[in-house]
Amino acid sequence: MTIEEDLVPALDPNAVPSDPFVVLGRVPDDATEAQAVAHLKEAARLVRRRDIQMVHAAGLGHVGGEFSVVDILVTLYLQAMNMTPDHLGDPDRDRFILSKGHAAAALYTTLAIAGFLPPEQLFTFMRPLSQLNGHPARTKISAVEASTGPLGHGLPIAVGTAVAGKLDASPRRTFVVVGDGELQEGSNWEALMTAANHRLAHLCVVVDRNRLQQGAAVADTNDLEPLGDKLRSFGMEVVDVNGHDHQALLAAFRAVPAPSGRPTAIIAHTIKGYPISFMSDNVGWHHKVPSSEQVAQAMSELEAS
Amino acid sequence: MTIEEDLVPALDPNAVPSDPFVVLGRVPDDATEAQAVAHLKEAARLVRRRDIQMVHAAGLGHVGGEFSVVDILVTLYLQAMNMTPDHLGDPDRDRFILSKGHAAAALYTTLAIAGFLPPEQLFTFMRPLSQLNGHPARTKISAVEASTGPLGHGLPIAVGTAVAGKLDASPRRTFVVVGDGELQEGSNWEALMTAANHRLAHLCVVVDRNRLQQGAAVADTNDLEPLGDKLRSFGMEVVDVNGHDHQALLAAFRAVPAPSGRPTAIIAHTIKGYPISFMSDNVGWHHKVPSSEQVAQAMSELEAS
Amino acid sequence: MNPVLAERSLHDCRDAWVEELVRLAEGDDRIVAVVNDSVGSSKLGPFQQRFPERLINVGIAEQDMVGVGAGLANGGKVPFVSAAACFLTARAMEQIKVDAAYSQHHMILVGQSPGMAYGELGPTHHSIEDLSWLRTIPGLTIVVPADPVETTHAIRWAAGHDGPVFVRVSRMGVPQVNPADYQFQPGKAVVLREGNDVTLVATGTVVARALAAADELAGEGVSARVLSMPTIKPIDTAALVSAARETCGIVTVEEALTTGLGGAVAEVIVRHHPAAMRFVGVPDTFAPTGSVEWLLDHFGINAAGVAAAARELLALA
Amino acid sequence: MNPVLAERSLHDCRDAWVEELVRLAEGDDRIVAVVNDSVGSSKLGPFQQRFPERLINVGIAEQDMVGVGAGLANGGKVPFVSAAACFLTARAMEQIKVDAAYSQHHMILVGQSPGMAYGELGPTHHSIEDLSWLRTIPGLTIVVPADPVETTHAIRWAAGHDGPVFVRVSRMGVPQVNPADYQFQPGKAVVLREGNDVTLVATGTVVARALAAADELAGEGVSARVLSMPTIKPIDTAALVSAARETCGIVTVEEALTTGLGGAVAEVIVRHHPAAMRFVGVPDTFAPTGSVEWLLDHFGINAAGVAAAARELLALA
Ligand SMILES: Cc1ncc(C[n+]2csc(CCOP(=O)(O)OP(=O)(O)O)c2C)c(N)n1
Ligand SMILES: Cc1ncc(C[n+]2csc(CCOP(=O)(O)OP(=O)(O)O)c2C)c(N)n1
Ligand SMILES: [Mg+2]
Ligand SMILES: [Mg+2]
Repeated sequence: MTIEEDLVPALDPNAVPSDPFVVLGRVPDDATEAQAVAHLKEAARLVRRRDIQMVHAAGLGHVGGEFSVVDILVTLYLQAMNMTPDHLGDPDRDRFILSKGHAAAALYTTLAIAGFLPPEQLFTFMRPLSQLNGHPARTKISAVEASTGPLGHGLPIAVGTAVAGKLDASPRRTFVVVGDGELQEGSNWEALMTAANHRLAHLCVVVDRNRLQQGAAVADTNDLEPLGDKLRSFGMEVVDVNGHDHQALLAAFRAVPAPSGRPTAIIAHTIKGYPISFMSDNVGWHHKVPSSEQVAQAMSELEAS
Repeated sequence: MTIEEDLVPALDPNAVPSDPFVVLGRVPDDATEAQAVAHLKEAARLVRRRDIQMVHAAGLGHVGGEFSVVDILVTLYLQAMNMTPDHLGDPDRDRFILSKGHAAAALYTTLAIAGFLPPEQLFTFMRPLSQLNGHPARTKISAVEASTGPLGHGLPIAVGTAVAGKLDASPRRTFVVVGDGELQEGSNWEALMTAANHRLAHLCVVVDRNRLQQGAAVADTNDLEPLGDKLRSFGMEVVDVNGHDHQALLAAFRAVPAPSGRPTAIIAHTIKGYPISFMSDNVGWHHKVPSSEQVAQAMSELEAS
Repeated sequence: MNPVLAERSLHDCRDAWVEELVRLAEGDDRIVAVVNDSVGSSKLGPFQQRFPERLINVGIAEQDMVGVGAGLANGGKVPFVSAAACFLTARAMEQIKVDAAYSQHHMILVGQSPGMAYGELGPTHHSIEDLSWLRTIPGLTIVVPADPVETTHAIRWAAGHDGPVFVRVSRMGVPQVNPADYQFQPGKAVVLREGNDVTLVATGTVVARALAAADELAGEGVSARVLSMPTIKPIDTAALVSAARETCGIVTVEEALTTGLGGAVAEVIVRHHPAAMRFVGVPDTFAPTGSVEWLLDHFGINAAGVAAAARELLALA
Repeated sequence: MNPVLAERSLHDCRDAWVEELVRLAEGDDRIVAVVNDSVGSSKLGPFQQRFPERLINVGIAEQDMVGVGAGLANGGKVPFVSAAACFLTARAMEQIKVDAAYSQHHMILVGQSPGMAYGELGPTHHSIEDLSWLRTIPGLTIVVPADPVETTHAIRWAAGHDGPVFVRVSRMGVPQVNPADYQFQPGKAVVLREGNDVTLVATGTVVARALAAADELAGEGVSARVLSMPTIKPIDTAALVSAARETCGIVTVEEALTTGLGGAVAEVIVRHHPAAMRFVGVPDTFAPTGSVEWLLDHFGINAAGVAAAARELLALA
């Protein structure tokens, strides 16, 4: 196999409106809880700004599911996870897998703001020969643990990573984010059963519970409720949080591993397209591409937020 | 594709010890409950006798899982199901799918005793060009609804059959038997979710809960407990019965469709290898082939039973 | 210049697919559609509005989707199981082998936007393996329409064929390459252009590119025969053997790994009439990121690439 | 008579596989095994006894099994994912494409008892499609050992190869066909017998049958070259082109649909040196019921069938 993806993509700084993009980096270790939350809030704002511009420029993307997961991503990468750009080789560092790979733009942007990816590379998003295609690939980005895109792959892989960690008695934790519609895939339930029976306390499954999938509401497609009962009956420690509340997310992530020894499932209640007025909770925005006017309005709403 | 299986297999009446095999047929409509149970008990005895002889003659088979499911099969085919050899074409007749297709010998023998298959054909079990290979095929036997063998296929197919029945407002019921180890396959959970959300009240999933799979106990491989909670959280009406008690099975099958409108899941508590002393609850007998001496002992134990 | 190519407007064959499906469903209430949250990507909106209860959406669950399709067939329905080709084939391969092919159910599997139609989304969303994977499965018919007319005919034929069929339908814009009075013949190649120097055998979305190559070659005095292959399995052995006998060699052209149509043709040729071949398609690699048009050009799956391959064969002769 | 065939005792290559796995695991604690309730069918008992905690049994869940394997690789382990070939390949095809091949993880997929090893159990348990399916996936190496010696070497090589590998290991008894001092060379054909009239290219369990055919042909004064193909992907183009150039044609021999090795060889031949071929293997059909030996003879995958195919090629020359 020739790895054509190794070719250096042609960068075009004018591809997207150049926007102040600060590599914020992690929340300082000495930050107070309030400072940490402020840091994460600012990061989320910058990530959403860049994300929507990238999607607009590429003419492709999944803004709805990206905006619903942004707060989870920045909380993990800038604070909750023990993972830094200069220690990627450390076997005991935490691991993250975005199983809902279609939200790649949010992941790429979060990796950039956290210092795992050169910001210039964001301009290549979905361009010919770019390392940043529509779904994250581990062969293209060093900080990406697993190539995702087909739903239902990330959780089994996360279970394998967690089993390896347990075999090595490593303190590392593995976080994986799945979509709610994604949970219709049986491969996830196979993996949850395995995780619980192997008592993978260091595994944390985050469900981006935005109640919408590609074409309709999850409830109108193949309902998951009672989701908490399903996850509990499969042996998970279940926690419900507001997926846009950085403080609540921090607390939930800190609680992993759970004293019970069970793997944790965090049902993160989110809003698809959050916080943009015309996108919020609107299934139409699963993979709709915003017009210049819509980008402008979203930008101003993000300032206000 | 050439359908070589259409060639008539060479029958050899001496292949297995010729054993009194009566085509008992259905429980008479005017039979009392006691007479019905006696009829089913006798049928189960004859099926087990023939089954173990077929496996011995073929040198292949899954006696353990066959003996655990026999009572379920005869109760369905000889009494519970509205399905007779002369009305196979009736769209409103009940349907049955053996998802744990490795118990094929038990199905073939039950089909023969119920009049769906010429008893002579049983002699061809697993022989070259036989229509009776190790797993049931719908292209080879008219009474078989679905080709099974790979675990996790039967339930989704049963859901499709039930959806078709619902679209046609047909009174027909669809019964599907799955193994407990088989429930580790995610495809089953996809199908259960679909069944519950489509309110397929006429679907009945029977779990042959013999607590063993191929290589070990289910609990020691990838535990299913709490199974009842799992099934309930996936929207099923759950019933526990003794899978060797014909009367209890009859009552459970009669209760389908459930008033709740939910699909029914019957957890049939069985014993793998039942009722043979040296096979019962012994994982070694998943696909072990009995010696002549073991066949003889099993036969005498079946007489005593 | 091939007359049909004079009409240059491009078509999304999914429009023809859903139009024909609705038309068939009007007259046959056995017809149902089964999807995996793929109503939009399958353009099934019109069908869903017209027959809401006959659109079974199992959610994101491809194994269940194909199994449910087989069960609907068992229940007397004629299911069209429609999903992105990459997930339908890779995720439900055993259900396609066992529940559809081995069980010989009358069910139609519609692989949407295959090949590199989802170019920018990356290799996970490319379905360049599907033809190679499915053509090896016994008892499965594989139809790959080249334009809207052929799509309409293929869907109509499949609805009436008592056996499992896989139809490949793409969102990629294609010109009409077949005449308006086109009649689909299963298992038969379509001679889009006569020629005796070299043969171009193409299928699906890139048949138009093969025709363009023939135009280019004609300008050089080379007469290229162009065979369109709407049926990949069973393949038209007679047409291929004649091509091998009557021309200097065969160039296959496909929006797929060359183990698909290329391999299928090679397997016929070496047994019946050895001849030189060139494969135009995706080589043994996962495609990089890019639009489908960019990727087709990147891999030389275009007039220039096909013509160059043909010249290689002519040089050998 | 090929000397190595003098030793007629038959071997179950699973014994060599597990013996080598345990040996490797003794010296490398990164090595783990992942199974789907397939400890017995993979003959992994000895490994389980020696390294209970390094045997991860996910139960009957193939998608999970391959995904967990990829995760273990991500976690620094070297996973050997072992399951019946029919379920491993058909049920986890997308995980093999994406989690193993596209992700280029160092993981070894061991397809147990492929082909028709489970003959009497029926087509659902036959894995005659696996070579055709997997050889089209970019970035995946496919190794099909012919005997215990080659199995040992293939497992050892795969353990050290930083990329995804599929190894086909069968329960079907085979004689040793390679010399005791055999050295496995990835991507290279093994010349088991020199010859210049016709070439027999065989792989895996049926290499011995190709050698027997060569003996039969020798009796008729025909010198048949016998190439064993332990690596199906990447295929040894040079060896095949020489065979096409130096002999009258090529007969492929495999316990699989002929779109497997047959197709792979045909795709090389038509592009590099067109020559006549015959495919010995399973034709385009699901196999009937029968033991593997009965089925191999039923399809003419034996000395007589291979020799007959070779005579056809000689007659054309
Ligand atoms: C196996 C598979 N089937 C179908 C798709 C197409 N698809 C992409 S996103 C999506 C909807 C996902 O919904 P959800 O998991 O809720 O994600 P979110 O709402 O967070 O975007 C679908 C069906 C896919 N990527 N993978
Ligand atoms: C997809 C698939 N994986 C593996 C197998 C091999 N296999 C055959 S039977 C069996 C054990 C089944 O256990 P269970 O479902 O409990 O059946 P029972 O105990 O009733 O025999 C396994 C793993 C299979 N048939 N299909
Ligand atoms: Mg969602
Ligand atoms: Mg069991």
